[in-house]
Amino acid sequence: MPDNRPPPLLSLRGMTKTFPGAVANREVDLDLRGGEIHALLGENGAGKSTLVKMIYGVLKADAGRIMWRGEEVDIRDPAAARKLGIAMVFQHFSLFDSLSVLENIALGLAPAAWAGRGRRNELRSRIHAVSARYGLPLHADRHMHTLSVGERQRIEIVRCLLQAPKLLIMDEPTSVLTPQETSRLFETLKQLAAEGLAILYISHKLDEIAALCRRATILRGGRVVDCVQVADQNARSLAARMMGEELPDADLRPPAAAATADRPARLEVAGLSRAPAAGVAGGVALKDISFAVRGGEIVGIAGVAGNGQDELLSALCGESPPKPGDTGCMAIDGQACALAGARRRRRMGLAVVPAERLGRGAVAGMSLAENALLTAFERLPLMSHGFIRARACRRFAAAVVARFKVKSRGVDAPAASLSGGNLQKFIVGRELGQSPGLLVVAQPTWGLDAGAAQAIGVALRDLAERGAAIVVISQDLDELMSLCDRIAAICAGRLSPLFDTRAVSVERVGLLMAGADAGDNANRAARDAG
Amino acid sequence: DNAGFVYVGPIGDHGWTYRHDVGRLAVERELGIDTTFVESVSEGADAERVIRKLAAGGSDIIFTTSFGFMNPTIRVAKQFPQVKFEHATGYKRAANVSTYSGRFYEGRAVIGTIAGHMTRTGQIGYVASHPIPEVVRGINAFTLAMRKVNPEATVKVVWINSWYDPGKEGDAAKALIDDGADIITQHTDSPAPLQVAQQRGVHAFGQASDMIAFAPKAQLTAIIDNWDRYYVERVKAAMDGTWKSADMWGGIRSGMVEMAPYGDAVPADVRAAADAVAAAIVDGRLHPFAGPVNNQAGEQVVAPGETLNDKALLGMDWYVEGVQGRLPK
Amino acid sequence: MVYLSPLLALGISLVAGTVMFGAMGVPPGGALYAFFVEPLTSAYGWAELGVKAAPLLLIAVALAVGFRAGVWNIGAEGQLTLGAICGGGIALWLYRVDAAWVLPLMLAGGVLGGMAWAAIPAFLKTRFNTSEILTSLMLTYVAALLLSLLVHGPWRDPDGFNFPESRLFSDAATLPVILPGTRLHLGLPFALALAAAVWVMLSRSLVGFQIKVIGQAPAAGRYAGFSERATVWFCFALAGGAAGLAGIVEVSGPIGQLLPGISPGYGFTAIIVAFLGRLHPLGVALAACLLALSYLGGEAAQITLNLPLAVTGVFQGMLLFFLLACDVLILYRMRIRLRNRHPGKAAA
Amino acid sequence: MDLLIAAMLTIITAATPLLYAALGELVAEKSGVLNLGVEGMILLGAVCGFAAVTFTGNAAAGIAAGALGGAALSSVFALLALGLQASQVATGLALTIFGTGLSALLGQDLVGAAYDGLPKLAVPLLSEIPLAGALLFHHDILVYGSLALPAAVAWFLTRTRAGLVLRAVGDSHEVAHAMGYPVIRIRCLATLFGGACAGLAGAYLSLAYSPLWIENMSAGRGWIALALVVFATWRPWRALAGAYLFGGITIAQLHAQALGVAIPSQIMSMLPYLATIAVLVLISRDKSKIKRNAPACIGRAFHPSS
Ligand SMILES: Nc1ncnc2c1ncn2[C@@H]1O[C@H](COP(=O)(O)OP(=O)(O)OP(=O)(O)O)[C@@H](O)[C@H]1O
Ligand SMILES: Nc1ncnc2c1ncn2[C@@H]1O[C@H](COP(=O)(O)OP(=O)(O)OP(=O)(O)O)[C@@H](O)[C@H]1O
Ligand SMILES: [Mg+2]
Ligand SMILES: [Mg+2]
Repeated sequence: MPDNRPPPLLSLRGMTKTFPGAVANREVDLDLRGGEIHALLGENGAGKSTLVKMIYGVLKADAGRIMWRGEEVDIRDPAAARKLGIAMVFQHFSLFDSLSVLENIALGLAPAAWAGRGRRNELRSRIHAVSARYGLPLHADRHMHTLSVGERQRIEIVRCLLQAPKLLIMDEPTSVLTPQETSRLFETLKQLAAEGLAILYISHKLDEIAALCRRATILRGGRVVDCVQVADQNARSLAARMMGEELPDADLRPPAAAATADRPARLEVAGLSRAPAAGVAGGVALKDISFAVRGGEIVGIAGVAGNGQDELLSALCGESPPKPGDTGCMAIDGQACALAGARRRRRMGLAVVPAERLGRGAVAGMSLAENALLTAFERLPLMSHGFIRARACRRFAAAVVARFKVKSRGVDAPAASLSGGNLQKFIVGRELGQSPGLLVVAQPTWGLDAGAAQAIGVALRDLAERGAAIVVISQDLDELMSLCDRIAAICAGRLSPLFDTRAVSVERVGLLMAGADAGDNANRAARDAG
Repeated sequence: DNAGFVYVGPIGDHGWTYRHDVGRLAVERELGIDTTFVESVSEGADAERVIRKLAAGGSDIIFTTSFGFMNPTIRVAKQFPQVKFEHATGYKRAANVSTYSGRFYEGRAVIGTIAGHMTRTGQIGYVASHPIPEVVRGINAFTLAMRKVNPEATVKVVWINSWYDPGKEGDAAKALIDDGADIITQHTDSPAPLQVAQQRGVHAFGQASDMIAFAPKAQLTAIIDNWDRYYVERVKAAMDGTWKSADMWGGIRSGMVEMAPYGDAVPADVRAAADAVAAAIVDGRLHPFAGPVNNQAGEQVVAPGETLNDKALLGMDWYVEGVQGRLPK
Repeated sequence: MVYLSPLLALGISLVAGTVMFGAMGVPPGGALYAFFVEPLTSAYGWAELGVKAAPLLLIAVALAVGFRAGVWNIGAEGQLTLGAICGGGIALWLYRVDAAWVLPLMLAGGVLGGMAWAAIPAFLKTRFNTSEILTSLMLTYVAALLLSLLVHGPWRDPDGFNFPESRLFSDAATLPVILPGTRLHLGLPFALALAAAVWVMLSRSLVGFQIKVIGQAPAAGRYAGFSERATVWFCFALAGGAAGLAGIVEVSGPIGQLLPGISPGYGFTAIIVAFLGRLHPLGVALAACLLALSYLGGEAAQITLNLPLAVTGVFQGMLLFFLLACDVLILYRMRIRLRNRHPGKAAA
Repeated sequence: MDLLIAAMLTIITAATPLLYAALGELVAEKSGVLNLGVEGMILLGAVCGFAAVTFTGNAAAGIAAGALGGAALSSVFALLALGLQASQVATGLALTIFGTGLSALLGQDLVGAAYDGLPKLAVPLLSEIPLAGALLFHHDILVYGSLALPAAVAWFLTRTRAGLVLRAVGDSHEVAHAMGYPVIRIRCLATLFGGACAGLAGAYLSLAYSPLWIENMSAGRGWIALALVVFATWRPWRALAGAYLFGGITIAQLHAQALGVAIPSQIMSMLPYLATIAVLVLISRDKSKIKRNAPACIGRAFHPSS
């Protein structure tokens, strides 16, 4: 049947990209029409980011052709892509920390946007207009380093929208947004699509794909394995196509939560208050936080990014000693630890997985063996007389790699050479490998594909079942609801009471995250529980 | 035959080292022998190696031209008894080590006389390098001669703690002029103070070499270090086998200290007065440190009819009356 | 490959040197011989290489530790000066004491003096967040003036006609020569021992690991519970101590007294040595020898060929440029070859 | 009063070379380049400027030659440290060694040559104003330039697109690269600008400050300029303040000596360094301000991978 519709907005034919040691894309074909929201799916490392980076001119294809409205184009650099009308939200923030919001946005636009005071003011008002129109509140003159992750993501999106693009590429844009923000964004995207914009959407959250997209292209090992109508699929079948095998069943929540109710608390926090970190504008003060976690249970802390999660995490793991004016008690297994540093707490049984993988959870340029040593030396016999037992480190790292199926070139590979998902598995594995009595995890499955996310969830539950207490801090409410026994929300540095996840609705927690009155909710929670 | 020279600065400093190199070239020219030099040798551990290398490398006579080379010179001289050593401005000698220096204070007495005659404000600015006896001696000789003709005049000293920093030397000269000095003299190496004097329309004296090119109007005269004759003589003596360890402290008479031609600004009577002082020094009628000499506190240090001996001159660490400011001890 | 880089750089320098000297009318063969061979044609020459390299190595290897931790101490020259002042002060104070403990006491004084001077930028950095780049550099000038003040004033040789130098240290306060007939002193063994110790520390010990982590990823260091503050203090103390030791070794060894200028910029040259050696103790040792050789070669070229110092400076600069360039070219090629050796592994 | 004005005039000349070199380095550092070869570039600028004036007699040629000399030397840095990604610290230090030697070599025949100094350009009318006229409107062109330069640099960095891109490159070269900005090219240009400014500092030394050439005449001013960039926390007007503070105390202590203050001259000479430290301690309390201005990528090599 001859196709007499106009040519697609974007066609890719035979796109191939090889990295030293890896084929990221092989002969990828893809068609995209105006007004279409198209999903690009695949496991971690399947080649999604590589593909879109080639479209945006950041990477150069080894082979293949890009057609724009039916004509072959050569996209040499992002400027060329922008000129065609392509905008992109990168998977990793592409923002400059020392610049203001306005400057960051201007850098993504044509040079004229920064020419002269008049143009700058015009840009400022356009930013406010767009952010108001699409419900993405932004203040143009704030400095980047004062902003939360969610706000940063908004900047990326607003920057794209300001270009009035024909094609919008979004590489995992929602991984740091709240449910409310996500649904607001989806409305925006649908509205834009209705106005004729084509959207290429990458996400690991398959329910999002179902809510947003009609068609999905699935990559595996750099090849297109399928192009499906999303309506015909469910999350499990999509995951199966991505992985080439069925996702194993795993129910992460034990049937009876009451089993742990009489165990002693392994972590107690009472009246914890912290002034915002000095010198970090935009830091949040923690206000009178109290909660306790018993052995064997997983407690979730939900919250919109920038509401004190970072501060809570560092208060819990003891990274920064309390300053004058900070109050509150903390105890691990009944031992007071408010004044203890990170290393003492680790000896007391604490393990921590921070949200940032490279640069905090792991050192980019160091090998996996060295990264294994980073936190494990306190609890595992990796040292003798102040000297490192290199063999023991390698053995431990190898054990982590094997147990969590971390894809790497071996324990001597630098952490930077692992994909984010695999690095996360390694970090979680390293912390679990120390058999902690208490584990604090932030954003455990951020940006991970379904398979990896499930593997980590299973491991956490496993640890809890062996009697450890676990605190999960995350923005992904669905994840928390499926993983945790009890849950609380953090908002503006205050923590709500803990609720049993079986007895509280997603909507209620969502409201708490958004700052609905905690006292009122406490009453309702009591009712729910009763 | 070969003569070696060890310099503390670059030959392009247009000052101390430059003048020694002029002396070296005179040796080459007049005796037709090879010479070797190493410039910018630091006064620390490097000096001994360089001197030793010259000695081991066949130099028959080695001139080490900075005070800081004294102990290394002595040490190397012990190891190379057949090689002759000449150390400038030091005081340690040996059978094969001579010392030599210039009585530059004689020149200072001459320019002090000129300054005493020519100052209108009665204030002379003195740009000084490091507070060592050599420099203090110059300040004192200058002041004594100046006050002989102009008892009211005073000398202000600014130390810049460097031999060699044109910018700072010039700044010091500016500060002195701004504070009322109408004649600048210097004991640092670059012509910068003269240039400043020229710009500001005041007068100044050159140092180490004739700096008239840099300040044709401002330079009244200059004290020139002239090592040519001494170097030629000593190298020749070493070649002849007549060399003997000695202590040479040459002044105007020996030609080691030379005065540049007077600038146009110096009136005839002043020239005559200056010439008279120089002549008196040459034939021994006048010693710049002949009594009576008072120190800053007004106490008489040298009685009338006496003169300071060389040992006292060598270690001078006090100011005479008429120098403003206090010499840090 | 790693060892080839300096050789390649040397080769290129020889070619470039031939061209340069040829253009200046100097016989290139003789010039290059003077630069690279002549200084090492005698045992004395080798010993002098050790004398010149020892302070460079001592300082550079300690600085390398700090640079790895992201501590920008560029004031080693001042710390050296303070080491000389403190150790030398002890020597002058105990001038009449002829005991075996004088020298160790001086060395300890030198180390502590350097540490104390380094403690100032460390304190300002940890307490007031003041950039150590500026403070350590400025303190270098202050140290030089302090030494000048002392040797022009209270510490002058009483029999020295008020010249600005201290008396010669007594025999008990003089560092022993380890190779008779030369000036090679204990400084070289000290430097080699420090290099070995730093090597072990960096590669095997928790402290070294801590330093590397904090240098590469400060947030990871905080997460692991490593103290940045302590690391700053440690790096400054180590570098200050090493520089102070270099200072006292210089004045109690080859110099034998306090002078207004005791170091021809060892503290600054050591920075380039540290980076030329890629902040690795072995590399630093080689770089220290190479730089020391280039200084000796410069002197030899002046002596044997009457080349002005300027020419040797230009040639030395060129040599450094080629070393840096070749380093990079070879590292780059290694990277590519390593990648190609594991095709498909990362994709697995 | 006259004394004060006179002292201020001296301070202006003392601060001018520091200001040029510091502002040039500031721009380079803002783009993420740490070039420690300032001293070498100043010397080359000084000798080139002086040579040009000696051979052509033309002041403008001297100034241009100074800037070109500094820029030429900085291009060696750009080639090695940016093109070949050699260690910036080591390359910069090697540049100083090389530049010192090269300037001495080129200047061998210039030692002893004299020059009257750059002509003073009095601004008509304004220079007649009592006090302020003499203080502000009777200088040579390079002094006016040094006062305009902080304004120009501040304007360039904050108000122009190119300045914005330059700051972005210094903040994160990876992100700038991903957004399509030519990191290496921008850094090369910033390096050349830094070299040209250092060259101008040198030209000021050899043409105006003390119009002559002698070896090593910069006497360590390049290092002070580097420290001033840190002192200024990468802000142009603060660099001006720093240069004038440093120059001011240097001159003030000379005046204090001339007035007979009985403090050892070595202690007096320490004052500029100690004062700079003290002021920096006072202003560096606020971490976030420094963090906002410091180029995060400074000194780091950039490997473009694609
Ligand atoms: N800069 C690079 N150098 C070498 N190999 C790379 C590079 N970038 C990507 N790769 C390779 O390309 C493969 C595809 O990477 P890509 O980032 O496109 O995956 P992805 O599908 O975006 O994964 P994710 O879902 O985790 O974001 C990776 O597995 C990796 O092996
Ligand atoms: N320096 C390097 N050397 C070798 N391979 C590298 C290097 N840097 C990146 N890679 C490759 O790039 C991939 C990382 O790509 P990227 O950071 O985009 O992760 P990702 O595919 O997005 O993964 P995730 O979604 O899990 O974060 C790794 O799989 C690795 O093989
Ligand atoms: Mg990706
Ligand atoms: Mg990813």
